[in-house]
Order: sequence, then C-alpha cells, then structure tokens
Amino acid sequence: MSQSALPLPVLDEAAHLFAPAPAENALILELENWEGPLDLLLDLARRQKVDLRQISILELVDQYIAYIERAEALKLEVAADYLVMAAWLAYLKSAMLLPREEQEEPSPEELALRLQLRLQRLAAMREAAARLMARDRLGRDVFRRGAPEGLRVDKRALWQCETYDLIAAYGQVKARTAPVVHMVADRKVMTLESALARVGALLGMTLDWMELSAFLPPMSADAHGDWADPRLRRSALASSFVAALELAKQGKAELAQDECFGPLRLRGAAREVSA
Amino acid sequence: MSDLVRAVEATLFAATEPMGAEAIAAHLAQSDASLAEVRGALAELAAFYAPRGVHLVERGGKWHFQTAPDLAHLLRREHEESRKLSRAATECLAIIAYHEPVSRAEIESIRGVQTAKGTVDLLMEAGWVRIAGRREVPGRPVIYATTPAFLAHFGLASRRDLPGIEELRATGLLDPVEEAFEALMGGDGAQPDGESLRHSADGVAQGE
Amino acid sequence: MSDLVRAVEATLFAATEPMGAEAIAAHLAQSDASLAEVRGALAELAAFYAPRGVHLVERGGKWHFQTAPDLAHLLRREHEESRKLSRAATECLAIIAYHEPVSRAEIESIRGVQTAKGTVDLLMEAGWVRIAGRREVPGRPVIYATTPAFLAHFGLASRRDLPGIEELRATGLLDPVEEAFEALMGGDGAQPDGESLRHSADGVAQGE
Repeated sequence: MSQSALPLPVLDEAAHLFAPAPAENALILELENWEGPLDLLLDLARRQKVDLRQISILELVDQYIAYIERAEALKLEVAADYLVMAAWLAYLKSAMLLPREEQEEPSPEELALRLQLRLQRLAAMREAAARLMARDRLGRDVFRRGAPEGLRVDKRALWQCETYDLIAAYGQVKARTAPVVHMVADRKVMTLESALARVGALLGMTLDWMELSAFLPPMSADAHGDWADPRLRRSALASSFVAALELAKQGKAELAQDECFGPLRLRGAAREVSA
Repeated sequence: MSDLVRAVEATLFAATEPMGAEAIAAHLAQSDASLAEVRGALAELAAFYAPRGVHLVERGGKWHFQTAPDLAHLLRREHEESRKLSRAATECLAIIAYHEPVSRAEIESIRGVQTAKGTVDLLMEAGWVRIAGRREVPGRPVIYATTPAFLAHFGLASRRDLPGIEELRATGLLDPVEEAFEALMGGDGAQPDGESLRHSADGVAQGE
Repeated sequence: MSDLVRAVEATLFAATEPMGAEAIAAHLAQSDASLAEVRGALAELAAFYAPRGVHLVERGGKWHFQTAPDLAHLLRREHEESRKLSRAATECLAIIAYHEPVSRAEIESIRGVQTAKGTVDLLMEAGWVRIAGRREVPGRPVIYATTPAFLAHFGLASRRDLPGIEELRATGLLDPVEEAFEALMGGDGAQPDGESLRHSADGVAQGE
C-alpha cells in the first residue's frame, strides 16, 4: 500500500464523526477507515473527550503508537505514512520527556503545538463539512420549479435590402441567363474565306512586297463603318494571316519577316515563277 | 395559510407534470388529508393566485402552475437584429417581384440555379413574399407573390414602379457580364481573370 | 399588486436558471422598470412568499423560487436522493468554501493526506467548484473557489452565510498553521513563507 494510494474511506462520515469511542479492547484495526495519520490522530484525540486545545499530546502519541503496534502484531499491512508518523511521534515523545536544557531547536513543545494546530484545523473543516452537508440542499430538501416555461429570447432577423440591390440582382440574373447565341451573332468577324479572296485578289494587283496590314480592309472607308471596330480588325488580321499562310502553302505567295515581331510582308509568288 | 395548502402549493410547484387531486392526495398521504380537503386547498390556491403573475389552473382534471397569460409577451422577448439579405435571396426576391406569381421551379429556371426552399421561406419570414395560391398544372406547385410590405420596404407605389427590361438595358444592367467588361476595357485587354471580371461588372452596374 | 411585481413574479417562475436583478430588469426592459424598482419588487415578493409553501430566495446575488425547507419530508421521496459525496469530497469542498481561493497543496496540508485530482474534478463536475486562476508563487499552482451554483445548492445567500465562518475566522481556525503558530509564540519565530502569508491575506480579503 503506497502512501498516495490509500483507498478512499467508505465509512459514513457522520457515523465516523459522532460514533461513541469504542471500548478499550474493541479497537477497530482497519486503517482504511482513516485517511492518513492525521485523520487517525484526530480520531484518537477526540476520544480524549476534551477540547482539542487541551489534549494531552503525550497521551495521543502513546495511543497512536500502541495502535500501530497492535496493527503490526496482527500482521496487518501498515501504510508507510502511518509508520513515518509513528516514528516522528516517538521522537516527539522522547524529546518531550528529556530535560529541557538538552533540547534542540525546534523545541518539542513547538512541534506539539504545530500538531495540535493542524488537528484543530482539520477538525474545524470536518465539522464545517458536516454542517454544510446537513443544510437544506437544493434538489434534496428543497426543489426548484419542476416544469418552468423558460424565458425565451427569440432572435428575429430584420432583413435589409436596398432597392438598387434588388434591381441590380435582377439585371444580373437576366444577364447571366441571357442566351449565349445572341452574343455570338452580335459579333462581326472576317471569315477565312473572305480573307482568302481579299488577300488573293490584292496579291494579284501588285508584284512588290507589302506588309500584311495593307491587306486589311480600310478603317473607315467601308460603307457600314464596321471596320473601325477594333474587334473586327483583329478578326481581319487573324484571318488575313491565316489566308497568307494558306496562299504560301499553295505556292501563290511568299512570306518574309526581317526580325522577330517585325512587320510581316508578303508578295505574289507568280512573279518568281514567271521571272 | 394552512399546512395542507402550503404542501399542495409546494407539491404542484415542484411537480414536473400536471397532477390531479387524487395524485396530490396520494403524494401527501403523510398529512392525512382527504381528497375533499385537497380539492378545497386547490380551489383556495387557484383563487389566491388568480390576480398574480402566476396562475394555478386546471386542465382536464390536472392542476399546474403557469405564468399569467397576459404576461406571455414578457416571457418571450424578441430581439431584432439587422441582417443583410444574401445575394441568392435578393435574386430570388427580384424574380418574384418581376414575374409574380411564380413557382419555385420557375424561379429556378429564371435564375439558372437551384434555389433552396429556405431562401423563399426566409423571404416570407421577412414579410416580403407570400404564397399566392397554386398553379393549376400537374403537381399544382405553390406560387409566390410579393406583399404590400415589400412595396413599402422598397419605396414602391406599385410593382409597375420597378424599372422595366428596357430601362435595365439602358442602364447597362442587362448587359452580359463579358460585354460589360469589353466596354470598360476598350476591347483590347488581355483576358481578365474571374475576379477582375466580376469587379468590372460591378463597376458597370454601379456606374449607372 | 403592481404590474411590475406580477411581471417579476412571472419571470422568475418561468426562468429555468436563477436570475440577478440586472438580468430581470433587462428582460423586462419594455416595462421601463429601474433596477431599484426591480429590487423593491424582489424584496416585496420574498417577504410575501416567506410564509408560503414556495419561497423566493437569493443565492449569490441571483434569485429563484424553491419549495419551503420544512416541507422537505413531503417532497423528498419524489426525487431520488442526490448521490452521496465521499468524506474526502465533502471535506475538500468545505476547505475550498471556507478558505477560497485555495490550491490543492493547501487543501492537502489541511487534510494531512494527498487529495486525488478526481476529488476536485468531481466537485467541478457538480458545478460547485471552479478554477479561480493561479497563485503567483513558484510553480503557479491552480487555485479553486466555489461557484454561485454551490451557494444555490446549499441554500447560502453568500459565503458569509457559510455555517460558523465568522466564528472560525474569529478564532483563527481559518489561518494557516504557521501563522497561528507565530501568533501563539509571540511572533518571534521564523518568518512564514510567502505561500501561507498570501493565503492568509486572501482569506482576510474575502471576508470583507
């Protein structure tokens, strides 16, 4: 049995506190009934039936040591802390019996007083605990309302939305779900076919190197004015470039570029063949 | 007051369920009270509590304490807090306003997104949307419409005050997001990432 | 009886938890009652219910209705008796209540035996004990104190109502052994260590 693993007492605390002192020879030799030596000492002190301030420490020491010895004689296991206390008490007793002038510091009286103070404090708390437990306890002696309705704080959301948010949201919905076809039809492009026709036709008109941009439709000369649209111009540029590549592949055109990202030039291939 | 009345009062107070006079008498067997005496005590208590904040009432032969009905509003305090309507709920509300009456399926088909039932419920809770009946088609779906509170909140005299499709188009609110972006960027920018796309679309909408 | 008294009565009857005067006033905000008026209503109700089978009591600044203690014998068997606390637990609780705040080492020094951690945990689980911080000494031990639920369970309006606490304080039985020893020896002994000094200072402060 280790010092810290003392089993918790199962004895009813009230019975323990107020039980009459057992007859001299009817010692209870169950150390489990005491939570440590201080507990046992307090119990023995109470049996002196005097105020804790008046107890005879010498008598207490004798009782404790006798108790431990009897337990050992009965071959009961005695926890180490009980034996340590017994040894300390034996020392205390011997010191108290020695002539005063041979005392060392601290004096046995001081040690005894400290022990007495500790016992008083433990006794006070034990009594306080008993008085506390004997009060009218909620849920045992007194009861709160069995079925309270309960107070409820309902959190109600006050929804906020501005008129603009509402209208904008509708616009977003309509925009998001508008048919995609509409957008494609709206966009003007220059098809590869028309670019092939235009580049091929223009190549036949001159034998000089011309920059690709010169093959694009003019910015604003068109009757519809659509060619000013930068998106249509990009489409025309892309289609014309592909047309140029196609014509080169067919052997109808030559391509030249002097430097990276420099202007792309082209001319008709028929001239070389004829030359 | 008599011990019996006190005992009956405490018993009913602590009870977790309503109790009949017999059950109370059985419970207080120690006090040797007759059923008639218990009934008398109950009547005395009920009369005593009648003007108070707590009443002792009989329901189907069983008695229990309850707070006075006129104080119910005190026990259920409402705490209001402002909350901004979510994007989904705003769209849903706009669709109902423009197309009412509409069913949830119709709202979803206009939004192009599934709409949680909770969204419509929330609009009803806000007091802006009501159930306007059922559409007489298979399945008889519930149809929704706006309420006078909706008009009041948005400062509209009637639904006709909502800007029409043409007006929306004129203010750019109907422009598809991509076109709005192109218009903003002059049509020669690199492809925008999603974030700036959304941002510019908002910019257009707010620039109105 | 006034509307406010009725409202306070109904509120506390309906409440599932004890309420302080401030909480009641906040709950009854509609009624425009001042804190002082609520306090007056509580005092009026407490006095009114004092002779009845149900009492209005204050525990740690919070109010609740409960059955009269003298009727315990009539009501007790309906409710299963709360699980009996071990002696270790009751002593531990008493030490915490009378000395709070205390560290486990201080509890152990009074009991003269190691206190299983589970014992304090059990008291915390019961809702009677809480961690009240750490003592600013080497090792910074956790210190424990009691809760409002402790006061409510044991029917104490405040810690001042702990049975015999004034007497224990007056006789020095709440002072640490070293301090009492010094006092008895005329204060010419060794200085008490910081731990017990601070402990006793706390004890005094709490007593105000």
